[in-house]
Amino acid sequence: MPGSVTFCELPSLVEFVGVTRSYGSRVAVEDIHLGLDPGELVFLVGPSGAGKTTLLKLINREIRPTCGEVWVDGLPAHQLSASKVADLRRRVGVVFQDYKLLPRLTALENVAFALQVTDLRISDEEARDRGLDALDAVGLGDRADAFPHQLSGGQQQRVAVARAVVSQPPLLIADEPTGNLDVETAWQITDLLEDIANFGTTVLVATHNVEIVKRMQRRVLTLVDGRLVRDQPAGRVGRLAWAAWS
Amino acid sequence: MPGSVTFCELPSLVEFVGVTRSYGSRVAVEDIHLGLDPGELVFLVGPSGAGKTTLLKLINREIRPTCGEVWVDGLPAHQLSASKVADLRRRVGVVFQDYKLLPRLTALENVAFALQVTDLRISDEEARDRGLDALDAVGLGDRADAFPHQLSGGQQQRVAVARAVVSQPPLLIADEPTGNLDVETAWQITDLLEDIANFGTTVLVATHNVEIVKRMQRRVLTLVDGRLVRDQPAGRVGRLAWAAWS
Amino acid sequence: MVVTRNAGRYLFHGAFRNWLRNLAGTAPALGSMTLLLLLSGLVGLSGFAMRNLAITEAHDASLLHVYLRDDATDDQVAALRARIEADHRVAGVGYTTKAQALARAQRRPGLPELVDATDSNPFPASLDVQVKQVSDVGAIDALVHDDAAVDPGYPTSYDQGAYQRIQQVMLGAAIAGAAFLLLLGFVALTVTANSIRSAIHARRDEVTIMQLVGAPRWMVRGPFVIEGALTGGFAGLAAGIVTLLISLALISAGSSSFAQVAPGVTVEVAIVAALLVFVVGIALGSGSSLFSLRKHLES
Amino acid sequence: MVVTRNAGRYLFHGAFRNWLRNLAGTAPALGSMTLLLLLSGLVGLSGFAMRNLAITEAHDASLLHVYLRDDATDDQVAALRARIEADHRVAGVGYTTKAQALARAQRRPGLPELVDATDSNPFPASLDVQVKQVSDVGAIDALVHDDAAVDPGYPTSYDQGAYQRIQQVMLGAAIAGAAFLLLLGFVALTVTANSIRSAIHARRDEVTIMQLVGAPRWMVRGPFVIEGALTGGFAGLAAGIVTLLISLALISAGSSSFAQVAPGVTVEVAIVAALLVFVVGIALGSGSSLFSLRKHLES
Ligand SMILES: Nc1ncnc2c1ncn2[C@@H]1O[C@H](COP(=O)(O)OP(=O)(O)OP(=O)(O)O)[C@@H](O)[C@H]1O
Ligand SMILES: Nc1ncnc2c1ncn2[C@@H]1O[C@H](COP(=O)(O)OP(=O)(O)OP(=O)(O)O)[C@@H](O)[C@H]1O
Ligand SMILES: [Mg+2]
Ligand SMILES: [Mg+2]
Repeated sequence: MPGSVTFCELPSLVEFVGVTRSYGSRVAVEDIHLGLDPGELVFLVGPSGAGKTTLLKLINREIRPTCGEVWVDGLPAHQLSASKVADLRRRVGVVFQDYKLLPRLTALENVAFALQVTDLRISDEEARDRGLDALDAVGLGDRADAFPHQLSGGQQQRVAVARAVVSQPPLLIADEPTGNLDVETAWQITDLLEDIANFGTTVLVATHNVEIVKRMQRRVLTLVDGRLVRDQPAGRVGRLAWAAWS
Repeated sequence: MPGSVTFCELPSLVEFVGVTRSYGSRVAVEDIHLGLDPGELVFLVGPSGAGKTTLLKLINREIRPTCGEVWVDGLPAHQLSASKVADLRRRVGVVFQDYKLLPRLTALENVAFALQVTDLRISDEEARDRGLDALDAVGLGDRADAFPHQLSGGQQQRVAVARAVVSQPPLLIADEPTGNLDVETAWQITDLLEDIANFGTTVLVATHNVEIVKRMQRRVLTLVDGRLVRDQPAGRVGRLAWAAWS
Repeated sequence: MVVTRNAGRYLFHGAFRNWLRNLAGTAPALGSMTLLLLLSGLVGLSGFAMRNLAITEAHDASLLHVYLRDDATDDQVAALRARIEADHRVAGVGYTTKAQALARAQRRPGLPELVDATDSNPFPASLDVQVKQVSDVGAIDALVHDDAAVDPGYPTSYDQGAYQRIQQVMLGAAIAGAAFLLLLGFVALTVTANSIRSAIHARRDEVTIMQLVGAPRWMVRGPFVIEGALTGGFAGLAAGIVTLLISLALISAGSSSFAQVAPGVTVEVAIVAALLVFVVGIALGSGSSLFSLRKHLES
Repeated sequence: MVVTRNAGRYLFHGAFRNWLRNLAGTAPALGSMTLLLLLSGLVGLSGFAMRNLAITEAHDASLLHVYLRDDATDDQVAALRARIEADHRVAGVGYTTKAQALARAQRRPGLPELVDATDSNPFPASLDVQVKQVSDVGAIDALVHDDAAVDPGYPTSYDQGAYQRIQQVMLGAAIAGAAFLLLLGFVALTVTANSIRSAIHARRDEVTIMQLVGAPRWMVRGPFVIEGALTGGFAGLAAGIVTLLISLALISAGSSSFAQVAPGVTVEVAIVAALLVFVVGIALGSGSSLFSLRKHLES
């Protein structure tokens, strides 16, 4: 019966169950248990090399866990067959730490490509319009026709953000989306991510920007040496766990 | 006669004279006048796309100015013949915004390569030792044998820093060297840059990290829309010019 | 509908745009493919001509003269002829009279005087049997050997040793030629495929990024396969046109002497060869793109 | 001293290490080069054999029979022979007596009876002149034509039309063969160079980074050139060994028949060919690396 599902029963959009991932003998993340709810904006912090990118890659099935289970929007990312991986990734918008823009496509084409990947019924005009909107939202409306190598570092990063948000996916993961941005632009991007979360998208942001994490007062996951050492709920202001720990 | 050169007569290590650089019809930096003295630690700030990277690229002769003159350590970077460019670059250590590590060399090999480029008399053992020292200084002594794709974003960035400092060049330019680093590690890198400046190297750091710029109280150049809108001398604390401007 | 149209537009428009943008990286592959397809085309035509030459040679070699007794009656000869013509291994039978044989012989030095010296004509009449296959000449010889109409002293022109040598040489030449053509074809295919593969390999980062963004398989492979087909098609087109031009130039330049060296290579054959080269180019380009993409995609 | 040693170590050690690490990207170039160098080797050997065959053919074709009058005196014959032997265009002169000529003629059908029928031997004795060059046969014919010892009816075996045809065919075959070999060689060189170039093109980012770090030209180019030489050298080595093995196998398999098809291809020649293939591989690999680097470096 509709209506029997109440708000608090919403299933987790992302669920980690005892996840460990090693590269050779090097353990990058270890025994992670984690659940992210729809519409949540969550920050992931921790020192360089703590395993943040590894954790995000597990969600996107860029890598598989060495052991444990990763569930994303009901799909088992840990045992997904190669042909189903694209299905999973179409539900996840990703801002990669190294942007990963297609070098032979312009900024707009990069964004439109990601849009048409999720839905082929979108016409070229609509893709163009929505792509331009997304670029406008990150302050790059006037650089739509530039190729990645013609953009500054921060501009490339913003194209990557635009590409991740344009299709309004149920889940958005962003790896250091403001690393190359000045304070002003960083806030602009953070506002954008918040807006998206308010529309129901789950947003997970790995970041080093303490300022932003502190002021936003959202849920903060702290990773140190591959272990989730603290999961601080939204609305609580506190010293960042790993800074206390180190 | 030695001794006749007094401290205040030291020539500028870097000198910009009315430098403008455009990409097509887009002006990236405009009419820059600037001098950097030996041993100075200078920050270069400004919003994304302001022209910081362009300014640094002019010093390294990655690009030539559209008009104006760029003098680096006595060499005319604006009119250097192709065969002399390597001479210039060997005097300049660079941390690139996108790292530019050689993908087929390990972290240590990347650093040792830069060292042997500057001086071929350095033996393999010495290069190895000094390379390991540099990696230690950025906290990566244990990852010396990893290839770039096996390192996290922040680790790659630190390898880039190690490569730039290892040969103790007279001039060091760093483009956003802490963009992918947590606060702790960012400070560690900043300390390293300060140490190097104290040993007489001129250090120019383009950064978005307001925290660091504020606390260090060094000279700050502010670039907005390609124009040098403020040159704040060391020791003065102030609102960042471009933040005031925007 | 919209989906198919969009998909088609995405594939073809996108692939063509990327192909143009990547021309600098594709140039070596394009050049290599053009040259090797051109080579294949020319070699294929040469092979065809050689085959025709070999057939002509075999035709000449499989002409068997059956020498007739001077006193054979017309009936005997007719019966023999009928018997030979009935054999399915025989293509046709001609007849040379004693007078014609004499006339032919007189063209050799020394013989005219000799012929003048005697009144009789020592040369026998003969049935000239065109056997279909060189290898059957021996069997036909055995067939007619003891016929009443045949000269018992020199029954036929068949010389076992000589025929075996001819057969051997022709077999050897055929094997060597075929082996060489196969080798060349293999090299051309492999090298062409390799060119495309290294062009794809250079762009495997792009493949990875497209996969990471969630593009389904066909959206990742499609454009690369079409780009490969474009490269192959252009190379094939260039090679085909040059093949055609060279053949036409040769055909028209030395119509008569060329026909001897390369029999059977007509304008139609040249056009077919050019088309083949073009099609092979497209198939090779798209096929090897797909092949090397599968390797990257699987991993 | 230290500098030179360091430089050498940097170049060779570094290049070898990088070459190994980049093997996956080099594989298509390596495969293409190996195949094409192998092809060049085999084609070169075939060309050599064909040249030898052509020389043999020309040798056969340039044998001129000078028919002697039956009543020529020994002195006249000796004088003629001396005159011919004195000519620098002549390689050697043999003598066939009337009896030998008859014996040869008797192998043709119909002739034995004819010879039996007359008492006299109608066949003339002849001087068999080996002319060095086919093209000079006509001149020698003119030289002896009116000699007192020569049969005025059939002075020589020279037949202007036939000789011109032979010369034409041989010239045509030589030109076609040379053109084909040249084309093949050109294709092999170009495609091989292209393979290396696309391997370098795929790594131009590395070249740029090395330049940005301040590496002087030789430090940038050196390792790539040596890597190219390694690729070319390995391809050449593999191709050379296979060339050698194939030639040796053929030589030992059919010693006699092979010598007829491919005269002059001995073990020594095969070794030289293999070495050449190896050296060409190295030169091509390093040369085309250098060439394509220059393009990237200049810009
Ligand atoms: N492909 C790989 N092979 C080996 N080790 C790897 C590989 N990728 C990552 N690592 C290691 O795993 C650890 C975690 O890496 P990860 O990229 O997740 O860190 P991170 O938290 O994202 O760091 P940063 O903030 O610097 O980006 C690091 O020590 C890194 O060196
Ligand atoms: N190759 C190029 N072609 C065209 N425009 C370019 C090119 N490189 C840079 N630009 C433009 O020049 C301007 C300045 O770029 P620059 O990279 O110097 O900015 P930046 O201050 O380093 O920014 P960020 O902080 O984002 O790295 C930007 O608007 C950029 O889009
Ligand atoms: Mg990371
Ligand atoms: Mg920049």
